[in-house]
Amino acid sequence: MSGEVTIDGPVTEAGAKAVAGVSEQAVMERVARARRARARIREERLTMAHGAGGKATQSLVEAVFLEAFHNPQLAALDDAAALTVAGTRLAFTTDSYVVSPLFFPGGDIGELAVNGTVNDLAVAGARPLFLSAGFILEEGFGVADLTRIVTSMAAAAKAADVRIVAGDTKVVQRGQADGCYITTAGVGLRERAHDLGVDRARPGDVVLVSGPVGDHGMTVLIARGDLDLQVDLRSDTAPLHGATAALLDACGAGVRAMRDATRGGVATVLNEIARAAEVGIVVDEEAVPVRPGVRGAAELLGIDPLYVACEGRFVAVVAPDAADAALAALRRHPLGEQAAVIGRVDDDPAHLVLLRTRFGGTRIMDLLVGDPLPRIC
Amino acid sequence: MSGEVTIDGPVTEAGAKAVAGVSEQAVMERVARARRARARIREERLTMAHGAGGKATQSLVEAVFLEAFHNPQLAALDDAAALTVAGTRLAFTTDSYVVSPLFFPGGDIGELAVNGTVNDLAVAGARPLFLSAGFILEEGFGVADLTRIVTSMAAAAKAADVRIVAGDTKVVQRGQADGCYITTAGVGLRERAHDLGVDRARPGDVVLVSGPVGDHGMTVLIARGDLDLQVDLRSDTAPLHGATAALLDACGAGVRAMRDATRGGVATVLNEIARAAEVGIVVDEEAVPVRPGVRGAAELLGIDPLYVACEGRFVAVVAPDAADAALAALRRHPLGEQAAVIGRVDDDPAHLVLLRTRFGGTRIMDLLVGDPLPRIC
Amino acid sequence: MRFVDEFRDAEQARALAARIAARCEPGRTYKFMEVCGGHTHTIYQHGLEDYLPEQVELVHGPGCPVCVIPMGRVDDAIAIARRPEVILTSFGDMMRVPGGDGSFLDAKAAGADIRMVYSPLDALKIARQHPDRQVVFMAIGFETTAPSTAVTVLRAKAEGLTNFSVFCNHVTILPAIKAILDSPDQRLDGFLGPGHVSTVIGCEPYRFIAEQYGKPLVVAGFEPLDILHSIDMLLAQLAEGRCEIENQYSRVVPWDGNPTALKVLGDVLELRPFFEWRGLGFISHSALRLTEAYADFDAERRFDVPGVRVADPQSCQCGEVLKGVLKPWECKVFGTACTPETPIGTCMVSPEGACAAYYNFGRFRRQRLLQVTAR
Amino acid sequence: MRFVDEFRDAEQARALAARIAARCEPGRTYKFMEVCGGHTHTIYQHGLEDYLPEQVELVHGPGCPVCVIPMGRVDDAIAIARRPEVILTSFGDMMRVPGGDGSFLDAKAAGADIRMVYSPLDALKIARQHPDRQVVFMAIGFETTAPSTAVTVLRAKAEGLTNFSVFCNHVTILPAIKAILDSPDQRLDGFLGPGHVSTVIGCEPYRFIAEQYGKPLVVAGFEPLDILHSIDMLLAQLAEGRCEIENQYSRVVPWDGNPTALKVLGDVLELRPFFEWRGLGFISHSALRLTEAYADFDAERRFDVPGVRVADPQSCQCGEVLKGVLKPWECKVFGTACTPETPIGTCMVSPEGACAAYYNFGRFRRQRLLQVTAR
Amino acid sequence: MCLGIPGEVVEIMADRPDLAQVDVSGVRRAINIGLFEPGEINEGDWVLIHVGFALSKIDEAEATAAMDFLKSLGDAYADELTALRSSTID
Amino acid sequence: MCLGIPGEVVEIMADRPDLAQVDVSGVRRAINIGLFEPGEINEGDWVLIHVGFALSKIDEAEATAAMDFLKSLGDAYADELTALRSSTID
Ligand code: SF4
Ligand code: SF4
Ligand SMILES: [Mg+2]
Ligand SMILES: [Mg+2]
Ligand SMILES: [Mg+2]
Ligand SMILES: [Mg+2]
Ligand SMILES: [Mg+2]
Ligand SMILES: [Mg+2]
Ligand SMILES: [Mg+2]
Ligand SMILES: [Mg+2]
Ligand SMILES: [Mg+2]
Ligand SMILES: [Mg+2]
Repeated sequence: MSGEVTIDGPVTEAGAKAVAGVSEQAVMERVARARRARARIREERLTMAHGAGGKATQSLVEAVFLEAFHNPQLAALDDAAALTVAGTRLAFTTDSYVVSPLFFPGGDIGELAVNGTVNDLAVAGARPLFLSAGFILEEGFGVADLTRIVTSMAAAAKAADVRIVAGDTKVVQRGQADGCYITTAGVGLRERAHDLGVDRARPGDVVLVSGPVGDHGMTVLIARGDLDLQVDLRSDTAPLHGATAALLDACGAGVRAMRDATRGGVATVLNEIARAAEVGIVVDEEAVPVRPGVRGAAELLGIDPLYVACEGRFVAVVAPDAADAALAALRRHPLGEQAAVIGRVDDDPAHLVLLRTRFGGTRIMDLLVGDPLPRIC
Repeated sequence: MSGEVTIDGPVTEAGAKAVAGVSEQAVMERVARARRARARIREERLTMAHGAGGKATQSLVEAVFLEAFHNPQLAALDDAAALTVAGTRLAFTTDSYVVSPLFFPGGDIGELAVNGTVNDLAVAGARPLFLSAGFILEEGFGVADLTRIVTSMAAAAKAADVRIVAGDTKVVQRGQADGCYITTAGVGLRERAHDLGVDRARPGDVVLVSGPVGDHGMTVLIARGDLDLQVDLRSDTAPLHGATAALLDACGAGVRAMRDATRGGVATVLNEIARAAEVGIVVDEEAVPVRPGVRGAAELLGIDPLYVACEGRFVAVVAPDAADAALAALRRHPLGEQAAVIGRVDDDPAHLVLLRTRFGGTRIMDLLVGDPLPRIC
Repeated sequence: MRFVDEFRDAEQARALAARIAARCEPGRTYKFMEVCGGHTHTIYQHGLEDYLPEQVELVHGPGCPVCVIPMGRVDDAIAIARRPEVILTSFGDMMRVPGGDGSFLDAKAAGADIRMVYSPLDALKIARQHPDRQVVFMAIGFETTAPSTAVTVLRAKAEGLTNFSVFCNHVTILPAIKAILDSPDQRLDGFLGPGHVSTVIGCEPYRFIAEQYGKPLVVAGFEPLDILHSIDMLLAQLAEGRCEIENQYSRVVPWDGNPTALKVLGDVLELRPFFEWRGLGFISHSALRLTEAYADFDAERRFDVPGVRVADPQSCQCGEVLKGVLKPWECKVFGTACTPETPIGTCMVSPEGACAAYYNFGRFRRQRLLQVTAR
Repeated sequence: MRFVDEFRDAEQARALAARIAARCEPGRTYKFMEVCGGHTHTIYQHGLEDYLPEQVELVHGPGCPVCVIPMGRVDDAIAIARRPEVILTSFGDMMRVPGGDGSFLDAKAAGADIRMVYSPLDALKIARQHPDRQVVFMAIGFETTAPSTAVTVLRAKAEGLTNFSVFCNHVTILPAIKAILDSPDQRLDGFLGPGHVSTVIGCEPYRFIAEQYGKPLVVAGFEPLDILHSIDMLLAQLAEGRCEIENQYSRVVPWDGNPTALKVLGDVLELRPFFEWRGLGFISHSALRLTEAYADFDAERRFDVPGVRVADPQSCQCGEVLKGVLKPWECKVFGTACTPETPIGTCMVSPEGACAAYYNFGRFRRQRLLQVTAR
Repeated sequence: MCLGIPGEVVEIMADRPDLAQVDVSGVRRAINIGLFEPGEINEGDWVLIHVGFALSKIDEAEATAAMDFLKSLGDAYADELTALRSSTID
Repeated sequence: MCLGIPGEVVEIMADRPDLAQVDVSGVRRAINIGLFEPGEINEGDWVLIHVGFALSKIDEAEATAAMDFLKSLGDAYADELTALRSSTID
């Protein structure tokens, strides 16, 4: 396992000299500008990364969708669009659900499709009222499975006090879907006068999360079975309208913004806030609730739980003087018993999320690049 | 090619005797009752027929979706649900688009996804205002194609005077979609006081169609290329809100119902009306406008153009005294130049659509069973 | 459309109808079998019976290629299709035909690679596109369709394709007609002969029907006026005491058929000793298979075909319907348990099938319909 | 988590930081190379440099398996993956590594069947599930990972699998360290030795570093306290004038390594005469391939591997970074043209890569960050 | 049985004399004319198309004869009807 | 390089002695213990897991020694800090 060693590498001095005299600070400021630059999409073809919720998704949304559909409601990239129709303040949102497997501990795609859209309305400060559901079904999909999914949607709709009033069904050739995809859209009523928005975070504000993070994403990843992991975890899927209403009741206009921490997890939501509000956010890693099973699986797979999706947790930004009331209100709600203050908003470094690590160090917590893939290095 | 012939068939007398003494009329009344019976779904797995818009789709919708989601808005199975939120009369609808190929003469999936949902709002008598769009994209899908689709959606939204205010993007593994699926939902304002509904058709009412039928479906079928047919046809995809508004302006409450003749074509829409309103409809085959190219392809493939999808045509049922005004109003609109009265509503035979053939005969025009497949027999 | 619309004229239909009515002797009924499912389809599609007097009764014959396929052959085809290397190609007509354990559509939903084609040549194209797969063409049809299969096999051989084969279910019409004529419970006054089969085999082969069985036959076209005209010709023969083979469809059918097609067919295909027909049972020399020279393209030789035999469902009376002994509505399950969505018998599947045509296009409450539509 | 959380304690970190600061001689700077990308990752993930005085500089070494794969090998793997019969399996780490013409992720999007596995044994499972396909495992990694590949090959042979093979890219750490030590432009004061490689090879093989090159090396664990502790040990050696191989990570690393693993490795794999390292060029006896006895499982023998050689992009300075000559931010394209989303060099791809860690977790405006977070 | 549809031959393919382009109400498709001897089918002919093959060449004289016959019946019937109506009105 | 994570062996699989169930914070997985001689790894042992293999058996005595050493440093530092603070306050 040893032998003569020879080297045939490139000359190195030239490279080293090329940047001589440039300070680290100057370079890093240039890099920071590049970081903030408008996203571009360079690939010719979509990869899985474009759907993972991180930087590639952001590029896709900004470079393709916002570019074409430019209008203020969409550009806000809020969980739900704020509309006013004939004087009535509405919220309107949609999400497509393509989860695999379709059934997992703690839920299924049907429950997810209802709760996810209910939650996007709820975190927009609206009362969820009506949903639509478009089904794309694969030829050969089991009618019993479909019935189970639909029954689960009905139960979730009942629990969330919404009605599914419009629907559509398409069947595609075998091999052109993964069993069942569902797209729900939701209409809610913005009953309260004050507006929420991730661009409303202000330095000094306090950041809360409503419960332990990453349960859903880790449950689903493990339920796929490829990793051969067994763990006693359940998806956190739940309708958040009750918890968000409780928070709004307690703090009123003290609530600046809420966002459910779905694809991309809490870290992604925080980055979205930092970008939209042009603020910095400092998060205390130790304060973020993570269940041991999620932590264990995350360590094994080399994944950071802060990037793992939840389907029944949200991040809230509240004014400094509302922080105590907010935490108390959340903790009184069954879905917020483990709510925690996890950080605060700062004016600098704008656009960035910093993590104060459990170890006492500091690092950037950026948007994810690509999927959170299990890794071995 | 000839030889001794022997027979080894079952005995036939027993069968023949089994029904002796039962009249054709008695049997056919039993059959008519069975026809009207609530749909059941017997298959264990979905087949393409469940997505084709005919009887299997109807069974699926009734046995699975209505069963689970029962509520009056959905049960109406209208093109759009009629909602009232804080006193504002809204319409809400959704459709999923899985057309193949994605680009075809006269349009693409993006234009379709906007127009289709705009049309469901328009035929519900509403002014289309806002759309959401959920994209399910296949890994490997070309960014240039996506951009083309999205640009086309933006143009269609502009033409229909609606805004796309909410969206979502998912990427699924290669081989789990057919490039691009889009689900749009739409919110419209029901500005007029009078309600429309396919259950409002009354004996004596007149049935109109807004233009030549089957262009879209035939164009897409041929564009797939499997049939090696060349024909100068274009999809009829168009936003119908202008034409429906013109009709409503001209006839007011004289308009009983409108429905866009999409999947399943005009024949399916007429059957839906007959079922919902418990009326009979008699259609004059000769009066239905069909372009020669559609007719030729239909004859070649053994398909009836009345079952072929349109994406820019609608059927309207109007009160007898509004018929002339309705036809005139439609013909004045660019999308209704070839509008025609094609039939009338009768009280009997309830639930059925009868076709007075070009040849002068009469037959039932039932819901389609399965896909309209090209056939050789 | 030329050669189509001219034969769908309502005014001329009324004239023919009057002539037909005039020809009917009072108190006598006339029972004609339309051998061909295509005729059945035309009759219902155009509502042709509205033009016929009650005295003239049309009964449906065995000439629907889909309707006569026994369930076991469907199961055999599905067994072939389930092999991972196989792409089974089939006309759209076959997709919903029930075998003992579901249809092609069900098998496709369960994972078998089954594709629709419009022409057997399309199956060949698929074979060229997928050299790593075995492409099997489910051949069905009477003498009309068999020559196309034969040409396709010749082409496959010429191209040296090793991944194409035919699961041959071609049947011949004459033994089926003979079987019906031999059936003791049948009283027919004449036949509407199969127009498109006759383009290939011509009119001579029907002579035995007139000469041995004493029944007139008129080779009939497929437009509604063709059929009325043919009925008029049959009635004329009966009125005049003639019993002949006549050709109403002479614009398309040469008296001697298509000699090139017959030659190709004879080169590539040969009669089987026996073949099972749905409802009719085994009929000798009634179907075709590939000859020894083309054995390489015979799916039955290439694959281990189970040779499934499935008894028709107890309730199924397709046999009686195919022989014209029962009208569709006389079958106990017609329109209730057996519908186009949930066919028990094959006659309910193809739009050419007697039961499906009857159910879909309806003849029931015929007087009532006339009343309604005449308002 | 046991054996993890104990080594992430902030209070003990402060104590170690104080000790480290106290050990530094005023006016002297210390430059230590963490050989291992895992160390780099820990350093940034935990913000460990916040605990280090300015005098102590850590430079990143070549020990990131992903970072050292030359672009040509990625292209070769993609060429194999593009074969229709092949399923290429790979650790998630490799998916975004750019070859000359895109990454595995791009190739997958373009239709190649590339699947992620967590263990080489998962690739074997896929091979069992798909007997009709060829399953190739893209093996990467140092001596830590190579024994797992070896066991997997042994198992494939025992099971008689004929559709499994390994595209072997395993490399060995010692030649790379030697290459760096031989590099004329490098001035290092010591090494943090690769903890997990050492579980296999033990600590003895590093002796030449101390004895021939006069540099101390401490085999270091991967928790942040392990690294601070190891730095403290290196500083102690320097202060005391010692130059030794020490083992900070003794809870995991036996001094003599894992003899069973070494045996398996020696049975199945052998040194290649030469192998190209990204940025470092060809290094002799620095990589492994399957021995003759396991030639049947060698993808390079089973398939016609193009053996692509791709020059690193002009702008790429990964070589300098891997040798510790340049800090990531000193590369001209760092953070602008080269980012984790659009990596030019491999150091930007793996979260272990020096550039990616630097970019993702940031060290910039370090004082400012400390200020902000201390508020 | 056996859907057959008339189409006009608009082109015999030069490179593949067993193929012809046919036109059905403006819809075109290449069909196989291998069930005829070379030269038997020509541009301008009408053929009956079945599963992508020309099965029969339509005999225009026979078609005209049939149409004339049917038309004569129709005309006779129309005259009769007119006569009947006038007689009723009278 | 080479993500390694400690887990506790909770079961050696009876039918596959080269496999063991390990537990990492409540997460279980079967891992391969073929890089050890039979009998070397036993229930209750902690191992370092890498790509589904046990790579090393964790030496608990060494771990305790390391932790004790670190803790002693921490304690000493804490004492020092306390002393420092009191001195400042004074
Ligand atoms: S109703 Fe059904 S079972 Fe009865 S004869 Fe017709 S097809 Fe056969
Ligand atoms: S910035 Fe990119 S190109 Fe430059 S050294 Fe780092 S990885 Fe290589
Ligand atoms: Mg959201
Ligand atoms: Mg949403
Ligand atoms: Mg899925
Ligand atoms: Mg959402
Ligand atoms: Mg719909
Ligand atoms: Mg509609
Ligand atoms: Mg709709
Ligand atoms: Mg498609
Ligand atoms: Mg619609
Ligand atoms: Mg979304």
